[in-house]
Amino acid sequence: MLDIIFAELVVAAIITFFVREKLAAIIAFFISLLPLLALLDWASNYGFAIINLGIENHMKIYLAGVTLHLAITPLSWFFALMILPLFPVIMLYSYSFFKENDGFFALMLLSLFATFGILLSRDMLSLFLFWEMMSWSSFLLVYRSKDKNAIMSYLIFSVFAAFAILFGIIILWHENSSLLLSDILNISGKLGFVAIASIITGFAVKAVIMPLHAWAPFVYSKCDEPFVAFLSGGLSKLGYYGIFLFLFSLKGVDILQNYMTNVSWNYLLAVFGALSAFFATLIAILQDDLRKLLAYSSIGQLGYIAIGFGIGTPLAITGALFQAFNHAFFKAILFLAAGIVAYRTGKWKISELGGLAYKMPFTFMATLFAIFALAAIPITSGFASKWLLYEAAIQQKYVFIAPIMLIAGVGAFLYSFRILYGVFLGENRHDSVEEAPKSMIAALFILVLPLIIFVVFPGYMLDLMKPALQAAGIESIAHTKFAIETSLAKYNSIAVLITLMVAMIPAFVIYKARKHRVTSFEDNYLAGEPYELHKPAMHAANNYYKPLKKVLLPYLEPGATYYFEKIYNGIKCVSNAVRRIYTGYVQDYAIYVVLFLLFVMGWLIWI
Amino acid sequence: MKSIELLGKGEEMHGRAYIKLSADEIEESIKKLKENGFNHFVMLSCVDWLDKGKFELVYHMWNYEEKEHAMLSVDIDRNNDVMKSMSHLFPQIETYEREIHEMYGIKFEGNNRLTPFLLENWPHDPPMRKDFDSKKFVKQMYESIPFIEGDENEGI
Amino acid sequence: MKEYELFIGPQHPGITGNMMYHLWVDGDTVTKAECNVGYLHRGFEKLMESRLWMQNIPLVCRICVPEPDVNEAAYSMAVEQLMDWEIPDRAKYIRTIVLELARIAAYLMAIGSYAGSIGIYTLPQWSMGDRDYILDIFEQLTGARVYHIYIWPGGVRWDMPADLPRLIEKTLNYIEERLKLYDDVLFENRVFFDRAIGVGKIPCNKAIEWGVTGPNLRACGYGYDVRKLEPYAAYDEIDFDIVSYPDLGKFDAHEAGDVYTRMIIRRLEIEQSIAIIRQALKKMPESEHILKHPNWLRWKVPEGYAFARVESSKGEFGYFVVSDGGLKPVRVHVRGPSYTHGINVAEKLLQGANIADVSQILFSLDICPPDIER
Amino acid sequence: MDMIGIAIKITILIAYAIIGTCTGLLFMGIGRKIVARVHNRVGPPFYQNFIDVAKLLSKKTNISHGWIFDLALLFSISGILLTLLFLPIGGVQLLSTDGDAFLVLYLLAIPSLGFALGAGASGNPNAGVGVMRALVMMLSYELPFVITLIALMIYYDTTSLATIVRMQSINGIKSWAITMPPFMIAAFAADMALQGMLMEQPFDIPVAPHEIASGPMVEFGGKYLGSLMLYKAIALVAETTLFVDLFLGGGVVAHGNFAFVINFIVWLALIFLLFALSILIAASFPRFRIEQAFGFYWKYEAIIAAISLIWVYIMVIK
Amino acid sequence: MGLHNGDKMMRYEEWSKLARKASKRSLWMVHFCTGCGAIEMPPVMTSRYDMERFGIAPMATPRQADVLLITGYLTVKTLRRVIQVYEQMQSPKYVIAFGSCTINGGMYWDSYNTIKHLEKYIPVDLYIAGCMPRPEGIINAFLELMKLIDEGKARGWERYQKYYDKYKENQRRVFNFEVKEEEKEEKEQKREKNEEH
Repeated sequence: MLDIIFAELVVAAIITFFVREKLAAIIAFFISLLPLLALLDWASNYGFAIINLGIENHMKIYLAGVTLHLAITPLSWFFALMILPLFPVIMLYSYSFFKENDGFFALMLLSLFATFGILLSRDMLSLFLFWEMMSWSSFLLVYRSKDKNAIMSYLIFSVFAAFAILFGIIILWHENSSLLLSDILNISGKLGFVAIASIITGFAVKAVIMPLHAWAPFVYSKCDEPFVAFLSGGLSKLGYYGIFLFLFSLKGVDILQNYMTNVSWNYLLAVFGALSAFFATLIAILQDDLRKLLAYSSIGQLGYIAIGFGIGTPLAITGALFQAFNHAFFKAILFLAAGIVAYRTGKWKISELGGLAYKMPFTFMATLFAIFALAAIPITSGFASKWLLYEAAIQQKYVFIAPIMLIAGVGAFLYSFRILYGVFLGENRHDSVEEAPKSMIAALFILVLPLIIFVVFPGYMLDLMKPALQAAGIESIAHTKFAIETSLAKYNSIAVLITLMVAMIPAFVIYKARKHRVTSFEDNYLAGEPYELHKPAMHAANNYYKPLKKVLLPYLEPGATYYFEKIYNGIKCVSNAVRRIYTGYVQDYAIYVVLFLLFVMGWLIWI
Repeated sequence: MKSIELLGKGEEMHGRAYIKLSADEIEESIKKLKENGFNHFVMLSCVDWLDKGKFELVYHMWNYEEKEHAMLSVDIDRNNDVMKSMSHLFPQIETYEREIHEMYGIKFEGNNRLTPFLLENWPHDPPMRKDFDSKKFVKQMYESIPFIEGDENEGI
Repeated sequence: MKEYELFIGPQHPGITGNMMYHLWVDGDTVTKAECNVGYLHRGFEKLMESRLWMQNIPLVCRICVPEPDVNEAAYSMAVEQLMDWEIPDRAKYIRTIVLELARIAAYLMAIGSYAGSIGIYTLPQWSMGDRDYILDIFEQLTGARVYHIYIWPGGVRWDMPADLPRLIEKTLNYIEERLKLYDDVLFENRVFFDRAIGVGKIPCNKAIEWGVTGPNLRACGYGYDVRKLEPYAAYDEIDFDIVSYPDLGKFDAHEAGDVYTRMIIRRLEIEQSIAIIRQALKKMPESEHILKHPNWLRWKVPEGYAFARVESSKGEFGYFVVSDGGLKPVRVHVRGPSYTHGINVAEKLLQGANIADVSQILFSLDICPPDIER
Repeated sequence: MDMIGIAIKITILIAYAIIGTCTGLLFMGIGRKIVARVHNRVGPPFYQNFIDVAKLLSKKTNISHGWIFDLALLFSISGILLTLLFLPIGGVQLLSTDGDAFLVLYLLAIPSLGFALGAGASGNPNAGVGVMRALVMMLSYELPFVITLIALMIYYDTTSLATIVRMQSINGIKSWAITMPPFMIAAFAADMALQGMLMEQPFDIPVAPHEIASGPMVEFGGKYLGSLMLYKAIALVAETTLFVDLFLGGGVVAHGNFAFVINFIVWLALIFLLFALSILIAASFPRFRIEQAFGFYWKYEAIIAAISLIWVYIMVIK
Repeated sequence: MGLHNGDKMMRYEEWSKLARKASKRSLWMVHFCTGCGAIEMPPVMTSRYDMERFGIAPMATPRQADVLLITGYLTVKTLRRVIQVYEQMQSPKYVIAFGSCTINGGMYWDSYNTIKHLEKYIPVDLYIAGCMPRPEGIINAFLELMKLIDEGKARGWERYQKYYDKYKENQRRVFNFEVKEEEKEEKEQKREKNEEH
């Protein structure tokens, strides 16, 4: 069945390249539902409790003399559940987003193909092949942005990631002489350490952990919104999939720890995650470009997942996976809503927007909900994941990371209100703007659903990830349908929700007791001045957090500029070099790969 | 007195120098006084001499060191009420000229901020002119507006 | 559009009366400020042209509400110049006492409202209450709390009651005691230093050219005071030192011309005024309190131009009076200190200021809109 | 749980919500009285705030700026009541066993976010700036506060407020956290954070009337302002109770059958003392600029809190 | 009283007495110094006379306030702002006018820029005589206003709604600008909306 899906994906990708945009969107939408159906089929046939698949369950594809092993594992099942639903939603959204068919749908389907492949691959060769296919199809999508910085930075970081992963894979293959993932456990010592570390670094690029994040702000802020929604919601999760796979499912963390016992590698990852969460949040607060703000917010929120993986206790990993799931959805909503705003107004600067909430009520509502999730307000599932992570940090007495996480959580309020106020509230400057097309709204609200479901039933989410955790030998934490219990405290979502509803009653009584009159925007407090005399501009969104900027910039700027200058210069140098090396001929690339392989082999033989 | 010596004319009036100048001399004189210690510009007054048919502009300057007050007076024709702006010499002259423009209708060439200052939506004659009859205006403008006649039981 | 527009006033807690500043703000920094006045324009100058010389006394005091006596004094002095009158010595001393009391009252009000503008509401409560004791003195002396109509051309309206000096002394002692509390709450408060030092700086080399006068000028380091420059009333017989910038007594001097220095100067001048009143009470001679007046209804003032200036709590108050020898003045032009402070100076100081500081800059300049627009 | 149990619990919850509201309004009135005495004046009657709220809620005209503006009213009251009910009050565990300190922290954000939305929806720049200041204040005071919170959490090895209160009440006053030297420091930092939470001087920056004409509440009138006052009243109780729960053992001094009466009175006295302290500080300080407040919290207060955290960490590790 | 005035009066009667009691003991005034009478407001508000005893407090914006104090003469320019503020206030709202200048122009009877009779432009609930009124007078006025509210006699805001056209016409005349026909209709509609609530 899987091979049929693969085949259909490829065929559809080719077809969609040639048809009109609406038709392409429809085809793409239905085709992108296929992998989801396959997942459901799998779930109904085998259930979720499969812990470790034997090799006999693998689907084998023989390709030019090598065998590719594919199979759905509980881990890939969970991640597929997180990433794959984004595709049909994005196709639905793109139905009215694109004015002409210039290959977006075909490339998205290729990405879907690659994503599916990555999740299914059970050996390192297929993992690498699909990973590269993903990188290149997404690179072509980035290439559509025609922004030099975005293209070059994405290319360079992708290539770096690819070589890092390849490097690790070659070492593993050299040591084990097996490409099967399940054989990695046999390796140890220095080489194992180098291999695992290098693979993790490679995945960390896509997972945008702080020092390797430099590509993300460029790419996120310049590409088409539907693609960025996938990039931030889906692709980054694939990075974390890789990290989880190698660290926990394949026990890479033991390999790391056994080699260097005096350094806590976990803690290092957590620190990197905390730094991304903290600094990216602070930088996001100061952004004016909506997309850049969301990009840094993504980096910050993804940092929490890294923290969770870094802390490494069952509680933390559960929280991290939960956070990954939430993030996939709410960040996709936010990017898609940003796309709607730009689609209707053609503007990206928060300071130039304003007052769209009454014009686009549904977009606003979806955004508001996503922001609740992002800010971890306890009426969305965003809270449960953050809560688990905080609990985990306290449980492990991580006194450095816990405050940073919490304060980054508060920082999230700041930038989310920036979006709300700057874009949706305040003075309306766009009289002719209408609500977004129905397909776009539908796309947003489909994504809202899981956030609602899992706030009422956070236990279901833990059930969903239980097989994946069990497969990695991580015990699941105690929970019921509504409540999660840790050794430190208990979180009962239904108590919160019901009390909120009850508490709404007095509020509602007060609200209804007296009639109110809705007045126009012009009838506003202007210190007594009549509006029509001055017709003042009243949107305070430009430089909104200027006081904070004044305080923070002296501290943030040196580090950031230094780092980014290095990156810029690096990009410039490398891009010149790359232009010479990446000539555009496939043969050349093949030669490079062969040369690289030879180099690594030589190095391995030499040591 | 120093200012009289500097400008070579003028008389003393109640302890202050009163110097009559022509419209062309005024800029040079203010500059000269400013360079010689009269660095505090007190105010710019305008007097409407209706019977003589002229406006008199009085530039008051003060010297902190010599403790001397100089009044530089310029007459301009009431029918041709145009004057060169001095606002580049002292910043506050701009405001005085705005007020005089509004109250007497004198136009100051070179002052580009002659926007409404104290009055808003004023379509009538400049009010400080002697021929503007305030009492008549009040009668026409305010007294003609009727009281609101309503049921005495409501309000008050 | 990068900036948004804010209106400070006319209906705003952070404005010093009925006027308006139209601010263009980027983030929290004012990029442009425009003063908009005229909300209190009653056309005094026009009214005075149609009233008798004596009838104008009740009018002029309405020009500066917090400190009305300076107007009466300046107008009377201008008329006295035209008439070539020398007023009796006792009247001079009474005028000194009245003007200084009014100055204390105005300073208490200024300090109180400034304190309110940076959010300490205890001090306004105290200082306004204490100011009321000075108004009580006025009530005993003149019969009115605010508009006294006491200083007339030729002297003062009636003599000081015999028991008033005791009450004045008592009130002054009380206020001196209270000043220590004010120091604790505001002038020696760390947060006040944080807020006020270096904020709203008038560039010292420009101060005179911009027409800054009074305490604001003294805060820039120029020890100029009309009481010394052109002594009026009894100030030439009274011994006092001008408080100016680097020498701030028990307070530390920080930056010239900023909000902090301006407020400290005001605070110190209260003590100075108290000392002046005490001296004046001690030195007060016995004599007539007013010259003999001609019949008010047929009182013609000789032709001429007169200018009288007094030092008010806000700065230099000047009256330019032109007479053609008639029953009514041809022109009375009032130079209010706020005319320059409120418009040119404030517009320049507000540019680049933080919106949190707008109000305190305005209050520290002690702008009083009625003397701008009259 | 049987139906009767649920009914009893709901009754208690409603009772506590009403008590919380009334206590808050009463304290605000008494606070006004105290401040008035500092000001040398008589001050309003202690029940003045009840009258004010009644008047605001009975206004005939209520001006709204659309449905987002109305969210302010709905979210503020419901959110703050929710927070109150998740706090142990005088040792009585209402719903606090179903949540913990992190939940309370985030629940406290619901009404603030609601008000921020309402204020933003009015479109007034003063409101926009006011909300900006409120959010920056939040970022400022939360840092020392969460650090002290974490110090408590790792010391008691729990995040549950209920457990923290229980462990502090084992020996009455002697086991209150504030009796321990590291937590004395922490309590100081947390009290300063509380000053920011209560928005009293020197941290009343978000509602500074002289600067931004009372900031977020610029367009609030009638029932909207009334709900804001109710919110403030309950928030006062909730925030001081949070402090009491964390450092003063939730006011629990007695155990036994009718101990809850004593505990309740002690709790009431303690939150009143905290509130009185905060308004007395407010009466004697001007307000900071927002960046100064940020610097104050992130430099001095955060360091003080961090010292206590490190101290506690060393204690726990040993 | 007022049965013939229809629905509104009836509704007013239904208004609970408690609400009136509450609104009388909690009068919040707009912070607006329209004229020189404002100089006596600080003493009234502060420690000597302490207005807060009666629940009177200054408020920053008209939305929050119940009482508008016209502290003295009004220039035409200020009148426009006063009307803006008055219309932004939420009813029930009350107007107290200070000093003789609001009654008949006072000493500015011949000034070209001050309006002479305030009640031609907005309804006034209470006048305080004098120039300027003493703090005791101001406090007394507030107490009088409380009495009026209690008796249900302070109903200037209803008067304003009822004679909206006439007030608007007077205001228009004093502001010196002609209102076009369409705008008039627009205002008509706005007023109707106003009255619905």
